[in-house]
Amino acid sequence: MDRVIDPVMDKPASKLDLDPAAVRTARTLAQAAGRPIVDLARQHTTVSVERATLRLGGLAGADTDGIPWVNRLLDAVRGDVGLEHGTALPVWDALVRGEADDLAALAERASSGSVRFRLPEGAAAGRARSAARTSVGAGIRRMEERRRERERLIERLGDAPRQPWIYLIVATGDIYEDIPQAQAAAREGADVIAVIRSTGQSLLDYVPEGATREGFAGTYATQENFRLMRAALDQTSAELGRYVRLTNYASGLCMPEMAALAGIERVDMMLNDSMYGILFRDINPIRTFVDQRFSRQIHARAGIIINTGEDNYLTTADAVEAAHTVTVSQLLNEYFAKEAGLENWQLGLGHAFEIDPAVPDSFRMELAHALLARQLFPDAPLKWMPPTRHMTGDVFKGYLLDGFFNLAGALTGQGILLVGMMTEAVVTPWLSDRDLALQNVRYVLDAAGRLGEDFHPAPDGFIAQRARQVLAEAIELLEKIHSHEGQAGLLEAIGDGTFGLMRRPADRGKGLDGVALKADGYYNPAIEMLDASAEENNQ
Amino acid sequence: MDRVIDPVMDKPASKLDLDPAAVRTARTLAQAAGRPIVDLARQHTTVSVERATLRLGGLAGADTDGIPWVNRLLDAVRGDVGLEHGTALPVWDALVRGEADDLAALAERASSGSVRFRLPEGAAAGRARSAARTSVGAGIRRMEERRRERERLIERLGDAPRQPWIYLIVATGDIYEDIPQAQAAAREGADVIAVIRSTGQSLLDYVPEGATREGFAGTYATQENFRLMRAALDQTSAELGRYVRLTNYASGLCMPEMAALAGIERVDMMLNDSMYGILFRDINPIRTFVDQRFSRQIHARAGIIINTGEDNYLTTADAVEAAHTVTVSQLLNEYFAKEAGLENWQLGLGHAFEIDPAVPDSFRMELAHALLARQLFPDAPLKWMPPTRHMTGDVFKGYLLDGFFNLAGALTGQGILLVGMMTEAVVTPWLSDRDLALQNVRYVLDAAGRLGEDFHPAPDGFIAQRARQVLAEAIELLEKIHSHEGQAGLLEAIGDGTFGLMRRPADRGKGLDGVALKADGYYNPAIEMLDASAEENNQ
Amino acid sequence: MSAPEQPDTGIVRPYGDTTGDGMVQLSFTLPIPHDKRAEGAAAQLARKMGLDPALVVHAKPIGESHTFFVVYGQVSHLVDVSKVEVFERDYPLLTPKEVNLAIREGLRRRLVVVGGCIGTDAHTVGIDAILNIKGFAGEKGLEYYREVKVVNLGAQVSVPELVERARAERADAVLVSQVVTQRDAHILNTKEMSAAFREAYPAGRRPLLVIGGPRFDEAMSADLGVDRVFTRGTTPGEVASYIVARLLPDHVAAVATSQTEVQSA
Amino acid sequence: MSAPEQPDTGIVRPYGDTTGDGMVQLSFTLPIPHDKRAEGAAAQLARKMGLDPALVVHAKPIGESHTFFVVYGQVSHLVDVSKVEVFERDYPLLTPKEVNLAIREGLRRRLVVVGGCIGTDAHTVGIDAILNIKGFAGEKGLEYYREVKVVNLGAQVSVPELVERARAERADAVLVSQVVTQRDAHILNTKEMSAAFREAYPAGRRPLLVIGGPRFDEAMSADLGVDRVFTRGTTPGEVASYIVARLLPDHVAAVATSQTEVQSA
Ligand code: B12
Ligand code: B12
Ligand SMILES: Cc1ncc(COP(=O)(O)O)c(C=O)c1O
Ligand SMILES: Cc1ncc(COP(=O)(O)O)c(C=O)c1O
Repeated sequence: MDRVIDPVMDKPASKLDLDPAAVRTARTLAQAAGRPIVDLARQHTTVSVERATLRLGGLAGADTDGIPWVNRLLDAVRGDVGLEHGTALPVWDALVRGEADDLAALAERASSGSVRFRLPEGAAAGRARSAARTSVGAGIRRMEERRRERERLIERLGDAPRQPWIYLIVATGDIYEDIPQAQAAAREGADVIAVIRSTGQSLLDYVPEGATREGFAGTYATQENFRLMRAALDQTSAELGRYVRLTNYASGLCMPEMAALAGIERVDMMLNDSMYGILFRDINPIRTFVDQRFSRQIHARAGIIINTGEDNYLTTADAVEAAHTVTVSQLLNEYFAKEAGLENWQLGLGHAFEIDPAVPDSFRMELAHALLARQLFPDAPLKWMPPTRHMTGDVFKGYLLDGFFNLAGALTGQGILLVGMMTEAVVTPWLSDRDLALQNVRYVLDAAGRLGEDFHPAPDGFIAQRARQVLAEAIELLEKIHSHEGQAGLLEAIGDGTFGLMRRPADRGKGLDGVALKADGYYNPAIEMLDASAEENNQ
Repeated sequence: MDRVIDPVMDKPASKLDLDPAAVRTARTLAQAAGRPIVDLARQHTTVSVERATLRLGGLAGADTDGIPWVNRLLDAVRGDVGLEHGTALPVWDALVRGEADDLAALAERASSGSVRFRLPEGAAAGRARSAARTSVGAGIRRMEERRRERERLIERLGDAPRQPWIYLIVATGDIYEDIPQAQAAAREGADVIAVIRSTGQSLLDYVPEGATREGFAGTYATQENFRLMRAALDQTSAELGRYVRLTNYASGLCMPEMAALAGIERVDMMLNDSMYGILFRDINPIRTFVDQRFSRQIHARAGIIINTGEDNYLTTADAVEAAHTVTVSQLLNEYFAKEAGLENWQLGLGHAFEIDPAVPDSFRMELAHALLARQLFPDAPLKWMPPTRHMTGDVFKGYLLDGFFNLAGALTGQGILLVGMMTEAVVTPWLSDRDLALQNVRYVLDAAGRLGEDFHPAPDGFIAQRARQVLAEAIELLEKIHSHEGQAGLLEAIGDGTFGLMRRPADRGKGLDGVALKADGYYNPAIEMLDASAEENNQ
Repeated sequence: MSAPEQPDTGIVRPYGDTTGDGMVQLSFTLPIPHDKRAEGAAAQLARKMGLDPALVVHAKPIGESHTFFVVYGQVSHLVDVSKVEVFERDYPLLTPKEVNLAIREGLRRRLVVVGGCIGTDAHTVGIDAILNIKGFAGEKGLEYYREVKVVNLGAQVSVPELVERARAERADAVLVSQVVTQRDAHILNTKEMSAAFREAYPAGRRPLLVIGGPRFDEAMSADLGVDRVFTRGTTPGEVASYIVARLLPDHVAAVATSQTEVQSA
Repeated sequence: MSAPEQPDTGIVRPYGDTTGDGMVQLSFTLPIPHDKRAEGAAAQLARKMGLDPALVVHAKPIGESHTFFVVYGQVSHLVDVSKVEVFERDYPLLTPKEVNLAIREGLRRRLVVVGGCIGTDAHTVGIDAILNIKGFAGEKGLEYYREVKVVNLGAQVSVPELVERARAERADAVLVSQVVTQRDAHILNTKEMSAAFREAYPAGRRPLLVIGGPRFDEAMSADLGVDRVFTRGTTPGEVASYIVARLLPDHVAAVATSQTEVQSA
């Protein structure tokens, strides 16, 4: 299944010779830090995990006020029996009891208060369990079909012509403007289209419904928008004879539901970071880790590539001083991803070209950082993010900087290249910005893409030394995390501002009220099935 | 005197290992082709050589119609005794005879027809000869003083901070607009300022006088404009604490006089190619070669760095197909320069980044060509010219292309980097174009300037192979020239369109009427003194 | 560049490479396919913008329905520098020392500042640059001022939440940041915010309202319903100086007089 | 981009990322030092050009006396595509075969073309692209046409020289190139040239005068005093077709009718 990896990518790995022992240490420390978090995640559930389960069970749509039925139903269930046993038993018990013919009908009646939920016991519980297993299993099979469909399409139409994949953003806020812009971008050479989300969606505790036209600096992520854009790109893919991938976000309070909807609508990549929500959206840490594990299990099953968000650290912290925090986050993301059943080819670990261009040798330092990631994760399609915070209103300088970002991506064999826009500091990308940006990428890849042949960092030169230094600092930080008292040192570390100077205590943050410690007898058919496969994977 | 060479430059030479035998063959063939041309040059004189001699003798200024006194005087002399004996004997004989107190007075009287010139014989000739030697010698000493002055200033103020030197063009047509623009450019980081000449000046058989404000796409090269700009740059150099060099053109019909004026006004570099005038201005080949040898002897004495014009070939011919013609021209320019007494540090041999950016691997091919030149001429400060013919109205793409041109210059250790302008296809550079261009250069040199440390063309990789191929094709062409019948095969070759497909027969072209075969008894004190030193040099 | 007399008269024109040549560069996309007519349309727009002559030097199709253009040309417009009304700083720039002094004397308690990003905006770097000790452009942020109490609510604060905290903390000044401007989000959010404060406080009793962000126009404070707008490149010192100047004019005047000495000290 | 109805009505606006948003990018230099006033002056110019709002997103001093600006904003101008008058090709495009045929039948001798760069202009690549066999954009140049005699005078030909050669060669058409446009050199030189031909030839007897270069406006032929202006991207075939169409209209009409077949052949 390593389809997406091609020689271009591995070669550069050999360019730095890092001390294998150091690399092993780093991974072991990341595992030690992550393990207790995984246990925590297994011990809890969240409203979004349960709603995602209901969606897999087949419940979609929203009421007249646009409140999704999954929210309505969940609230009713929670009101009657609480969250800690999960929704599967009470909900399918109600169906078995004939409270309604299907989930939709049940949700409707429930929200009008005309259904009472209970925790079934004994035989009733058995019936509810198997009913739930049947319908949720159908949802999971649906995702698997979509995954096979993707594989068939790639077989038939062909994949992106080369690495790095060219990744472009659309962000008009209006799905009907996004679509033709996305198609134009694909025709101009984009391999991946990402639809940026509207600001604020990440803090909504429900997934909006339907086709939307009024996002702010992004377009709402909805099942219908996923469907419309994927259909449009399928059409364009056929026209171009290569499969164009679609990206969205499994992030924020609805992370698990986003993952499920993406699986069902054959979205191909999802931004999905283990700590972004905590640090950048002040979402409760436990809520995030629970949602994150479930969403990653979905991604694993749906054959979706995740993109992690390390680039974000460098937008608030200095890219030189904080370089090692990127490495630490990559190692943690890798651990959590593997544990959830994701394979190497699905790990779009993030990093970015964010060093102040005024810093002497800034370009060579970028190469050092990019090569470090490349060598630490030789089989992962790294996600290479363009300069943003040092972009200014000087669009000419910005266009040049993006060209050198592209060159660094080519020289260091990055897997996914997020195309930078010269108007980064000014507006969300214009049609022409995207076209100019693609022309920039094409020039650099065609003219200098194979320059790697002649790029050999001197063994003890500037680049090699810088890479070693960053790895050493990363190990130091991991040890610091490890040395935190408390069974989950990482939580403590997050709590006292180890990352990006932001203190995020485990008992605070948004969405905490949506978290529940699982009671015995908690049942969730999705987790049951996904854990099973994850275990296999980790054998 | 290798002041201008620093490690940065030599390093890259080691990057290609060319076959030393091939390199030797190439040089030998160039010498074989050039030698007969030198003989030819020694056998002839031209109106411009003689006028330059009069200028060195101290004659300056122009009559009321703006015709320089040197032209007036020369025409009178030529009318009376012809050109073939040179002007020195008849002119200083007339002075010795008391026809006038000084050259200026003599010129004035001569042009009003009130002096008759003769060829002095015996003792009279001796007196004339020594009188001429005295005053022309003074002119040559003046150039030597200016040279020492330059050296002192560089000592005191400091030289350009690094290689490559940053070379910028001003071209408003108005010296009074040029000056502040040049000063602004220097403040922004330019190490060298070139004042582009007005179109058409190269075909004027006289040097305009005074400060000028109405050039087309360039500013007239006049002694006064030289002086004004050099004075302004001296002021700015003092203010900046580094010596900013000035460039102009020793080219066209007045090549020798331009050289002399440059020496006298301490211009630091001159564009001076052995064949440009022939090929691109249809100037008679013999006229060109005679003028060229004299002007180079002047440059040698005045410590002026020459810039050759190989870049021009690539504006009319394809940069890939014609790559070897650049190498051939560089080898010929080197031979003629050395013969005229120029040292390696004075050879700004030209080449350019003119490959169609749409050609796959175009950037790597540029590196191959640039490294070839670098290795063939390890001690010469190569002049690296930016993309021009593939620049379009897409100024964004142009700005990017210029960035990669800058990178190639840094990676291959070029000595003089002519800064490219994003508006190349649109207008002569605007103030802001120049500022943006310098920002581009600064970013590339600061961020990636030392990337050479990690740049090692694979021994049999794309770059090495391409370089060998170009050298082989160059040798082939040199053999073809050599195989031309006739004592001066190069003349024949030029005649039948071997270069840039332009046929330039030796008996045609502009300025032929200004050429004369030297008679015995020809005397020119300047040539006498310059040949002497040249000989020394070539011992 | 030869010392043009124009700046004296206050009338200038764009400068390409000669004084008064009026040259400018322009680029845009038109929603029409690329052909001769499209290039004519581009020239038409350029002329309407005052370019004459207008040279369409680049035209590139984007898909079948759009075309991108680069145009160079000469504008006839004159710029009257004397007519530019700049938004001058109308308060003295004080050092942290001076600000603290003014507060100690004028208020006899710490000055309370509540800040955050409202609406869905999560760009906190800007407000943090003003509030956090770390500061901006070499100047320490307001947290560094001994006499200032800073309550930084961070990102995506709802307006009701902001008003409530402002009251609870008895805020003297409320500092709000808006960076996302798409569809005028920053304008709408700011107006909503100021309206809410008018609602919640008796006239003349509400805290000083200060809004900031890279895309605001300093002259807009009136129609935004705030006391002051800060934009690109603002430094913490400017903000602190402004706040005390507005809240404690007399005491600022006092310290300000002794400013020169203080600063040279 | 969602299939805007505007193109139908012929009215469009610049497109940033939403139909009708009117967004454009602009850059220029003003001959004034960089300060707040200068930024205001930049905004003033942008507004005069029709940008509202106008965002000055970048300002960079160039020396002490000039400042470079980048401005983004929304123009109110509407582009009326229906009002664009494009300079349409008013002659059939012929193949070299057809051109030769027309000449053979119409002229019964070879058609003589004299060409070159006049004035101080030495940019021959353009005229060579039209005249030399090598040609341009895949089309062979006029030298390739059996029935055309080409006299290419090359660079920096003086006007008198050109006129004289034209007469000596009994030129049917004179092709002149002008690439350098600084200070309107191309305009001045061309007018001088056409005047000289009016001088030298009895009315109506002068050869066809064709001027070309990247910066000409095709609509200018009248005031340049020439018969035709060719510009960016001209191909030899267009030029040959034009010349025979003008000199031998009937015979061209003849071959042109059978064109479709010929071409598809
Ligand atoms: C860093 C950054 C981020 C970070 C933010 C991290 C954080 N915690 O702040 C991350 C990665 C999280 C991010 C995310 C997004 N971003 Co963002 N981001 C930027 C970026 C690169 C830099 C902004 C910045 O930090 N500037 C530095 C600070 C110091 O400058 P400043 O904000 O102007 O502040 C100064 C002054 O304005 C003033 N000031 C500002 N506020 C205040 C307040 C007061 C009271 C005062 C007195 C002064 C003041 O003082 C400050 C110091 O001088 C810009 C692009 C760019 N280069 O500008 C895009 C940008 C702002 N982001 C943008 C967008 C669209 C987003 C997203 C919405 C994209 C998406 N859909 O996912 C998301 C979502 C965020 C959200 N919900 O709001 C757009 C906004 C477009 C627009 N004009 O509407 C930009 C312009 C990029 C682009 N071209 O698309 N972003
Ligand atoms: C190649 C070139 C040169 C070469 C010319 C070699 C030669 N033998 O032609 C060399 C290096 C010698 C040169 C020198 C100079 N150049 Co020059 N050069 C260029 C360059 C890079 C390309 C021009 C070109 O060949 N275009 C390709 C041809 C095919 O396109 P074209 O000319 O437009 O022709 C097409 C159409 O216009 C049309 N056409 C053109 N002529 C005609 C005629 C007829 C009858 C018809 C029907 C059609 C037709 O058909 C052609 C095919 O489609 C341009 C920059 C650029 N990228 O455009 C600068 C440029 C033209 N040069 C410029 C300048 C200033 C000079 C110099 C004066 C600089 C100096 N002071 O030293 C010198 C002097 C030359 C002189 N005395 O005129 C400026 C002109 C600025 C302006 N707008 O006024 C430019 C724009 C560069 C710049 N930005 O400064 N140059
Ligand atoms: C991993 C990740 N998730 C989510 C987002 C988007 O943030 P939000 O959806 O919270 O606005 C980003 C921002 O780029 C990101 O990197
Ligand atoms: C060597 C050389 N001489 C002269 C020139 C200028 O040409 P001219 O002065 O003939 O216009 C150039 C053009 O760049 C050149 O490269």
